[in-house]
Amino acid sequence: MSITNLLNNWSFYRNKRPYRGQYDLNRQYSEYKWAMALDLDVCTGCNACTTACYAENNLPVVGKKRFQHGQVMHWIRIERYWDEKMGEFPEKGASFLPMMCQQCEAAPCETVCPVGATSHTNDGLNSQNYHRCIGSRYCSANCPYKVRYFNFWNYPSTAWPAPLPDQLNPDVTVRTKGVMEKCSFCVQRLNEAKSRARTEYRLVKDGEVSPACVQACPTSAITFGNIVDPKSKVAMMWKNQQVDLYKDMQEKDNTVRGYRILEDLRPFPSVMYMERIRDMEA
Amino acid sequence: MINTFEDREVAVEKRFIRKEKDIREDIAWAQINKDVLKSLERPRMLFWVIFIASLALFMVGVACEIYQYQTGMGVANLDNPHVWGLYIGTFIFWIGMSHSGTLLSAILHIMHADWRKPIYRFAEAMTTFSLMTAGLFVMVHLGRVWQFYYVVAYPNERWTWPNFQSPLVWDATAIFTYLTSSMIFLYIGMIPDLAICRDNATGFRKKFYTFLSLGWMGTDRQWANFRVTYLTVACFLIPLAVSVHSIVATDFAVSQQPGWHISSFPPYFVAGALYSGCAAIITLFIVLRYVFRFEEYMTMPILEKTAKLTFAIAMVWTYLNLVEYASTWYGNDMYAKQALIYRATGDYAPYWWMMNFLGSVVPFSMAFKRVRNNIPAMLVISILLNVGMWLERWMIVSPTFANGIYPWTWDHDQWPSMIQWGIVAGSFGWFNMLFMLFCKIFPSVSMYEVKEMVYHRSIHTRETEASSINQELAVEGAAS
Amino acid sequence: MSESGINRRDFLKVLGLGGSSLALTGCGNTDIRSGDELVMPNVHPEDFVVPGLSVFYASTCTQCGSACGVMGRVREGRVLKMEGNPESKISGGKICGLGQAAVQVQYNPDRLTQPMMKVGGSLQPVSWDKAMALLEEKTGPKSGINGEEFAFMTGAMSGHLKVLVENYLESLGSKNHYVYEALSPAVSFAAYKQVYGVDMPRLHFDKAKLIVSFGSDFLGTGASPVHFAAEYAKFRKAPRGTLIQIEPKMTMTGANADRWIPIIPGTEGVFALGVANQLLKHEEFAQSVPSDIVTLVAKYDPETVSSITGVRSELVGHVAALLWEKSPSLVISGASVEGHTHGVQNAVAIQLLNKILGNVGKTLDGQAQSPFPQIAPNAGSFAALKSVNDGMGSGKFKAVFIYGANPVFTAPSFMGLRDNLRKVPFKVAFVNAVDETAEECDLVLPIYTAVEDFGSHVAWYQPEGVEITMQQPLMEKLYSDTRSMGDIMLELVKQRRADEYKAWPDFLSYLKTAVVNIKSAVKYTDTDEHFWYDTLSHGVIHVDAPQQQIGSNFSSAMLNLPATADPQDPKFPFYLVPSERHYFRDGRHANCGWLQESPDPLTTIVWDSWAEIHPKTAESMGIKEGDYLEVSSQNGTLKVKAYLFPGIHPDAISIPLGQGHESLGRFAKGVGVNPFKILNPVFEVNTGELAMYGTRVSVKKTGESEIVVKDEGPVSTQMGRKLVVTLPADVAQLSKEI
Amino acid sequence: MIHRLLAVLSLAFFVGSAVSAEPFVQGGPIGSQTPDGYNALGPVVQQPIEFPHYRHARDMGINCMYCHTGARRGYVSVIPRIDKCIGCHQNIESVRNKPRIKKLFEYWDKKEPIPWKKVNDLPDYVRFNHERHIQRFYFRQNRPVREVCGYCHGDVANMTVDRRVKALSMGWCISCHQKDHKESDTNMKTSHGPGECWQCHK
Repeated sequence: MSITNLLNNWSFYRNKRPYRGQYDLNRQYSEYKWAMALDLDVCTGCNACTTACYAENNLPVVGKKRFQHGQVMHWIRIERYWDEKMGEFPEKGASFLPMMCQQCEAAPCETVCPVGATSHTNDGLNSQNYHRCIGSRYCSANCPYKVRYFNFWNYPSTAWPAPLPDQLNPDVTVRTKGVMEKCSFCVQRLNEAKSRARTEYRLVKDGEVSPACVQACPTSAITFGNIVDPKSKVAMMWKNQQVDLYKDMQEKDNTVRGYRILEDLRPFPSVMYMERIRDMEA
Repeated sequence: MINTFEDREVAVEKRFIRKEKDIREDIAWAQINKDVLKSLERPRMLFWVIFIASLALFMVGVACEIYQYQTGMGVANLDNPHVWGLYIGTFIFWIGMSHSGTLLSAILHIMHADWRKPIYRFAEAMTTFSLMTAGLFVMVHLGRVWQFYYVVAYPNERWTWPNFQSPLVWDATAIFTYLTSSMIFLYIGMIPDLAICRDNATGFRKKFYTFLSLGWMGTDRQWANFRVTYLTVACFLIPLAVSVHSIVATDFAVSQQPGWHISSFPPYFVAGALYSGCAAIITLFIVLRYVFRFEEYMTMPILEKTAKLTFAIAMVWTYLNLVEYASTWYGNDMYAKQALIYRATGDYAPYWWMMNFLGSVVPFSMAFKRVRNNIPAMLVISILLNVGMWLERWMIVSPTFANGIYPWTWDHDQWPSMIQWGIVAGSFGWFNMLFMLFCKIFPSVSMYEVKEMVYHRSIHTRETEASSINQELAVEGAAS
Repeated sequence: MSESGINRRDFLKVLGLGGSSLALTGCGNTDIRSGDELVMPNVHPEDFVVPGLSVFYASTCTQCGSACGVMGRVREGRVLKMEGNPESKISGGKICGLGQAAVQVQYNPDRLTQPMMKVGGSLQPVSWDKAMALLEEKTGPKSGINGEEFAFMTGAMSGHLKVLVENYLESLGSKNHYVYEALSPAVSFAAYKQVYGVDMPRLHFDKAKLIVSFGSDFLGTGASPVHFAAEYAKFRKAPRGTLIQIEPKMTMTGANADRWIPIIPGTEGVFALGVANQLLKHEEFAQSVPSDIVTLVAKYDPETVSSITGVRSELVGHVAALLWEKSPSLVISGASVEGHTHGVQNAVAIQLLNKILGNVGKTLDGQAQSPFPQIAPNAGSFAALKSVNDGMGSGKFKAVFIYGANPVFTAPSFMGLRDNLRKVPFKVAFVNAVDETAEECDLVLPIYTAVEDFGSHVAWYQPEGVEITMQQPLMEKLYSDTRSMGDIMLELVKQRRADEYKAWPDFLSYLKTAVVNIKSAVKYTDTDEHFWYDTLSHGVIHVDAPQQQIGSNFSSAMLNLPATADPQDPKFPFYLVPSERHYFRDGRHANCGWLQESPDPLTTIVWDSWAEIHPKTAESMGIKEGDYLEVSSQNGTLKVKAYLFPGIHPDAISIPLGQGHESLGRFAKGVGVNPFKILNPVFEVNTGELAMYGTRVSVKKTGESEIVVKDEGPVSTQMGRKLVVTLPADVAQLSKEI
Repeated sequence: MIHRLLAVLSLAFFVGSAVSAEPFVQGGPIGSQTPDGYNALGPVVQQPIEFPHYRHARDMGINCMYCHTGARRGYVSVIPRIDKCIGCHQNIESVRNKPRIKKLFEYWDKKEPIPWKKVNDLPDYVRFNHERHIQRFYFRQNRPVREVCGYCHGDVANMTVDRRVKALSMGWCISCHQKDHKESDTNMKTSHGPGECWQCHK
């Protein structure tokens, strides 16, 4: 086999077969592949998703000092950017960007974890196993989006003065000091829904289950679903926006809004964003 | 005009004395034993000063670590995403430190550079102890150090395994292998000397050395086996030394972060390692020379040779350093370029420039013979070089976190807390303490090899001198 | 199950698997054990209560006035999370962060767990019997107190609790029900009343192609934010509407606008008239308004407007042109327009545009007319506070009850309310946690939180029809020594009307009777029982009532705006903009960790107050981010960090409300500053409301400086990354999207 | 793949430890022979009422899920509510005066929950889904209920007070999850249990 042949195979592999999980390079998703579509044009930046996440996933309230040191634990954060070429006033408003774990298909964090505490699940999620984590923090170092949050302090003993622990969600572990954590697409809800569906001899219906942020969002800016099912809303949106999970460069006309953040790094994220629109005549 | 045999002898002596020598050939072997063994008994006062100081420093580090263990990594004032700090930087520093020991003892051994003989022993010890220190930093860095054994591949009831794709697992393996084998190398090289200690020791020390010297009698068969073993382990050690730091480099090179994602990192790291190691050797050379009164053995010519070696490696490192900047610049990857500019202009700029100055400019002072032969100057320079190399490691780790790919998470205020500094300082205390203990307990100058050196030198040089004079005479004879 | 909800509480008992050791999963048991934990079965639960499965109960969110229908997720008898109730037209199954925080109000570590009585200047715990006895003694029939000497001060109220309160006052022969909201919509109500003859019209954001919003933060702090957000989403879908925001300080809505125009506070009305001036040039519109208005509007040519408002003159024509192009449009006004001496005129001037453009009836029409006036909402006003304050000051009142309001915190310092309150011989506060007001009271009674209590609510903004949202306990009461506000009120009423009310042992039975009476109005045919449980399980009662007819009468008399922007006072050069944070409002929920740590959308600052100042101004004054400023008005000074914020008028300083508590609990106490305190006694002329935005301040550097704690990094742009991409509206093809 | 390889290799290396990792070791500090022949790995738990499982499950032949109603529909297989017990026992006069039954009715009259002790107590961070196992083995493959429950709980039907007889450790779970099982008797398709962290780890 010639060199060109070899190179072709290699590029084919890199393009069509991004690294999926630790075990099987050629796995195709048979039942579920959870994904999101997030419309930045209707996101108002109201932080309802963030608070919902705090409530659902037992996120600790770290307090002012630790927030100042950047030790805040919000799994989904709303970023506010001003336009690059802004005059005296932000005449076109601000741009809000909800940023959570992108559940990358070729996740940079997975390959580097020394103990395999973070790995790819059969549903295309990027799982984080708190009880395996030893806190080397390599995953966070390698995450382009910086959406992994490390427990620098022993929050279970400090962050929930009684009776606040009664509010904690029994389906989600309360993380102790020294472990990494991140957005899980509310996997506890997904598992429950999958179990229910299996008992009824079916797959999870579209819209049957949604993460806390999606359920809360007042403007329904986030769409969540299973893109293996071509009729699910999210799959149709991805198709409509000409975004392909396994392409790193989306060649498409400029009228469609879909794109994924930092695609050029080839992590193949599972969250599609839709561009913010502004009426330039206004 | 030489015409008598006596004149010829005198002439030979004259020329012979004019040449400056790595070591005096006329030292009696008993004298060598005496001098070296003396170091095990009555070092200068400075020894105890250094030892106590190191112990205190180490205790500070221990206190800090205990506090961090109890409270959580937060006390180190790391943050998201600035999750790595001085710990990793200093870890690389110590790994690097460990390399030149192998260079001197193994590589130069194979290349038959015999001037290494008086100084390779403590260099090898330095290797071992700095590796131990580096190992400590891996522990200190972990968020849940009590679970560190998850990294080890051992069969367990849970059917779980470490992730063999992770450079950290490679690290753990490589470092452990390097540590064990360099310890073995150090020990094997010491056996004949331990025998000497045994013969001169009394009381419990005698038992101790008897046990360690494995019944060394100095028979021909023992010597023969000894040579073979020593050479084999040396050859085994060299690729290890190279691999270890290359693997540490992959920790960074395989990641996506700007300023890390560079294919020239492995050679760059290895060069840096040898660099800092040689500088450290010069420092310890001078210290030991004074503390243990080794002026006879650790002579100026050897110091000068080491300095030249250091200078050469410094140039290699400088070159690779510039290669890194150039490739980043011309590679024109936005993130990497921004990170590079940030290093040169951002919050860490002073340290970055100091790193470049100390690493690339200061070594040129060693181009001058006057400097190379000036002990205080060399002491200062060697320490400066190591400061520079430590800064280099820090400048690899921190600025990338502070100014990475994702602008929203760039640092607000991240400065290593006193805990971090304390543990880093403690590591130096720990290293010095171990090293000083070693020099007190074991002969830090290889006696048997110095004897070889003296013997060879004397025979060799006299023969060359004599032959040259004979030629002259032959010429004269032909003329007349 | 048995008939009354009391047993509901029984089977909601916290008999989960191992109680809170389960809640702290991962921190409790970490190995396989036997016989260490208890597992307690329920005694006699509902059939649908299965341990390990969560049950959702419909209820109402009382965090703000918009009365969203919500559902509480209950697991093993503990309410864990709030979700929107899809059956509620107001929430539409969605919920905001403020609503999420209801559970933190419930489990707040600083909740008041037992009655407290002022003994020697400090609050001491007492038994309920003692407390009720004291109430009886001071306000009971034998106390000889007459109606005039008694005042009941509440926050905005609706539903049957309001009825009970009023009945109680009536039994006392008192008319002094003072409904006080620090951030009340009274001024806009007045303006709408003048123009349309109704308090609040129905706004159809989704129908509009162009929304021109004068300082109305309808996405953040509007009448019904969750509902408006949903409508906004529709408005942004194809054909995509355009939003123009004109305001002194960028609100969350402004941040989402296609064009944001900074303007001098208080001159929005002038700008509106300027736009009207341009519009009336089109002969289609010329006939739309009476001639006297035409003449009045003629005065406002772009240059005049520009000189008054500080907005570039071409923008007037620009906005007018857009309004001319895009129809139907909707023009609305908000707090920063109404908080001035001429607030009503401002609002009316802005509504004039709707009239000219013919939006009335299209994007703006009447709400449904509630058939039940007695439970209709009372949105409250500042005037109420003023009169009760005067009453207390003059020593008229012998007893004051305070519920759902925190006047000591929200009243400006010039009123001296704290001292006046101290003059009242007997003060009672009904609270969840001891706040500034409660600390001044003689008797503090701990009541149920919203998730423990029954109730019924009617929002003052109704999307369609009239929605009565039912509130029911999501869990057994957390503290045995707390009581339902309704039960207390019923007990108080029985002091005088025992025989009339003897049919109802508790508020629940009273509420049930009352709600069942609605049955006919919604044409429900089944039995009362079924109706009651239907209502509870759905959480809402929809009454499709006839729409209010809205007229539209404008006269030049309504539009006498000040000829120029009010003159600059050299001592106080800056306009103070006390901005309302969408999760803090007047600060009553400041003691929730989640809200404190949820970054402000625009500055991303947490756990603090700050002063927003325009970079240009800051530069001229040599102010950097984090510098402590002294912001002083005639009535006080605040020491607050500066935050350089481009979205604010250079002559304005904005400090958010809601922080600066001296009490209320560990998360709120001593955090930030309270701008209410330095407000000047400037009042809206028509309504007597406090003109929140009418205060002028001076700004001084103190020299101290501290880092501003915010989520934002050192840079606030994308640094060339492709993170948020902006697409011009004419390029985008939303119609092709799904 | 590499993992498998290394697993085999190091197992070969550390046979001793591998054997000691085998969950079904005989003996052990606690535990005597239970009726079903297993070694009881858990201690004898003193329950408030000595509930005779053998009477109900074996003698009466009552289906386990008649009382443990949660097993088929949720994560938790519920400890029966007290009115469940009463529902039957108020009609069984014959045993009405047995001491255990008396105790039961005392609790019932006081409307107090019975403070049972948890016998099969997994770590709090583990989510074991009873529903999936019952649905698969009992409802789809129609295996006898005593067998299905017995996979993890042993032969409870022969015990009085329940007692932990299986390791219930992670390796023990995986030892089963890694095997390929037949989907059902009719089709030959096989599958094994989920092997990813988030299935069981919360």
